[in-house]
Amino acid sequence: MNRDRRRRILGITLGLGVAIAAFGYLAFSSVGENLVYYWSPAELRAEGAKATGSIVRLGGLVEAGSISRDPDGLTLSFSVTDGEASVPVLARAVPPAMFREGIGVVLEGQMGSDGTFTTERLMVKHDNEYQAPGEEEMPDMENLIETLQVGDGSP
Amino acid sequence: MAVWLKGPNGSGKTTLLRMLATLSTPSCGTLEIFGLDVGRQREAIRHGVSLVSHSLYLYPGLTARETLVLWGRLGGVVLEPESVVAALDVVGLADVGDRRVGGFSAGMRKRLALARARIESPRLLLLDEPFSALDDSGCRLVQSWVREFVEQGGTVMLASHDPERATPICDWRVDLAAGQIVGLDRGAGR
Amino acid sequence: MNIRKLLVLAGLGLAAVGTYFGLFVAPPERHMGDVQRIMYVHVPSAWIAMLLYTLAFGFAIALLWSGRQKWDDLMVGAIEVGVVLNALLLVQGSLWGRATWGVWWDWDVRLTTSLVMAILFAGVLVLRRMAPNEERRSQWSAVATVVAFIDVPLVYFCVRWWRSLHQIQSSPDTVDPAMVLPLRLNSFGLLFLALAWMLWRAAIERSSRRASEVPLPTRVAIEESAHA
Amino acid sequence: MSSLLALLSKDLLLEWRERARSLSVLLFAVVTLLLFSFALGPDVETLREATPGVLVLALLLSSTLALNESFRLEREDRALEGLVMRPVSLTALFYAKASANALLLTFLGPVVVALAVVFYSLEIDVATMTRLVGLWCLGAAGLAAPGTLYAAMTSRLKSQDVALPLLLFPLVVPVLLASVKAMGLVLTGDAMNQLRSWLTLLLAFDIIYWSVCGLLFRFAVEEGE
Repeated sequence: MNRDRRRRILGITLGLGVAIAAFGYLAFSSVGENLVYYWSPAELRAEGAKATGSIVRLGGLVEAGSISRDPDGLTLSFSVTDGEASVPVLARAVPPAMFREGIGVVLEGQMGSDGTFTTERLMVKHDNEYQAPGEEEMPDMENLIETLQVGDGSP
Repeated sequence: MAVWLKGPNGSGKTTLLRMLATLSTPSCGTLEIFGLDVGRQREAIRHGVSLVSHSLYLYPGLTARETLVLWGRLGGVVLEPESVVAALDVVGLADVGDRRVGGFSAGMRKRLALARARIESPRLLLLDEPFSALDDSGCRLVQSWVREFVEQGGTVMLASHDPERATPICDWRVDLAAGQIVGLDRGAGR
Repeated sequence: MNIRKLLVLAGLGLAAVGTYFGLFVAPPERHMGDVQRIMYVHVPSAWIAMLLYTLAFGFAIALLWSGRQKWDDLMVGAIEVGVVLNALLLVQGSLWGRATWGVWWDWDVRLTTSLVMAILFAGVLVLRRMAPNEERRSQWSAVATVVAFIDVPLVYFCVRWWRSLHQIQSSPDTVDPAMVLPLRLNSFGLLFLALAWMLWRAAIERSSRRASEVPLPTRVAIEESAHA
Repeated sequence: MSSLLALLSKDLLLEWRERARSLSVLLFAVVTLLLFSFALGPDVETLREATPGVLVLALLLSSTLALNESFRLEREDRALEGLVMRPVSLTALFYAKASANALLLTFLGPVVVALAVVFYSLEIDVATMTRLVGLWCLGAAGLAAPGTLYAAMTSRLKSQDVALPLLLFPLVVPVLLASVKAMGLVLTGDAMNQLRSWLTLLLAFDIIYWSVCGLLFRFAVEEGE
């Protein structure tokens, strides 16, 4: 009986050990760094022809001074950069309040053959920093409220 | 010794047998078999107990022979082909050893289950309605086998509604009613 | 005054102060503005939901190890409250996401695993209703809880493993000190409330279990005397 | 260990004897492929892009069928109770059953992948097909372990056909996700060397499920069965 018990405890330890080891490997090895959810502009460029045509995701920072709005207010063009490469983007989407120069964005759309990325789904990626505004940069509340009210047909 | 559990339907015969087989736990009190506690030392008890109940635990897709071989292997015993044939022969299934259990009649299935319980060589044999579904020769087989088993030092507990068949082979009779033992008697036959 | 009432009072107090600080004292976030204030409920919901699942996991292990029903009461309490907070978490996240990312929902890993987490633990509750008897019910729930718990570390780590839309965990270093205080107050407030709720739920479970254990004739007698 | 092999060979033998049933699982997987080709339209390009997802869904849907079946045999004449009485180690019982289920699903792999190549006019070579089948097998293993655990519980229920998918599907999301991604990379090319990472993730989850579910099985079926 004692032997049975010891064998059971051994089994439990072994099973748990294996499971925890597998989880630990996932958590602390570099596996995850490779599991890309979006491509950076450099990666998109490196893909070359393969990236054109199908729906892909592009992530990066909005390049300073590149934002220009179309007069009709529906189209937005800017460039996305990761420091290495930069991709011009044509977005037919209402940008969220946080959209501005230098912020991270994730775009879902297509790379055209002319090298322009067109998207209808524009997401702003926020980092894990939360800071109070500086002296003269109170957030633009009106713009924000407007954004929340505009339905843009996205699911 | 052999004990006959007697009582009307619903008096707790099957429940008692299942508790002895460690398949149900008593809702209160303690139960010890071979000096081992049913609640905690189930596995050790099961090594020494065999149960033939209403469900016969047979796979319809296996042949009679395969069933016995499988049960042997599960107990860590490799059965020689001859001993399998012998075991089937005792219960009168030698001719159909290579037929699938799915095609067996209720009586044949019962015989196979009995043969299987026998190769398990238990210390405590629990039989729930062993005579049901069996023909005359089958019943006589069970009777002689129970006596043989008892003489070799084993213990049998059987639940039955058939006094003619149960009385002659049992040393004790336990009367059950509504979950209580209402009578304990030397078997009339012995 | 019993411990549950104490927890509720402490929780309500902390949450009230925390909410006041969160809404009126803490500054709006530099880029997100007032929308960011949803963090003061969103982040505590996530923390406490995961904490409750972890507790449920612990109770499940204890149940399987000891076979005592009392762990089942606590386990079901932890899971139910956890699922409610998890659902709130998803709704709050969706609102916040619409305001900052620009979408209500996205099949991002963090969002997906959080949704899966809710479904898994809700599944445990579904399984409970299906179980044929009480002993099976507690054992099955414990088994399902342990398996479902595999998803919880995944929710936590996935933002580090994948490049996701959801930001990685913030720490006091990355959050303005003025925002840390309401966050902490609300977290403890919610923690106390959730614990009280869990204990209450466990007490109900225990009473109903005891009630079903009373033999039928006695129960009838009790019911009859109650009607008389 | 010896009882594990005895149980596994019993399961495989029964599977073989009841070929018609295993065949119905295969048929189900094939029908899934067909249904998706109807749903996604005649556009070959769309079908090609959806292939990894469709393959994994075919695996998932046919697995519930196979898993429900695998315990029906044990419940029919309460054979499971007989095994428990023998007594057979429940851990051995779990690993035998899970292996039998994984093997059955594995055998579907080559057929389903080959049919997908035909139906969806994939232009791939044998090496790619082999890799797809390999990924199918890893996915099958990841489904078989938790599937066997849950099927043991739900096989006692009248509503088992609903209960099993409801409980199992969310659980295996990591495995499904990793399989789909890895298959996609195999099919469309792996420009950034991500295949290895997804494979590691898939393997890690296979290992986690096989060990954790093995520990828990004894609580899912016990005495009184």
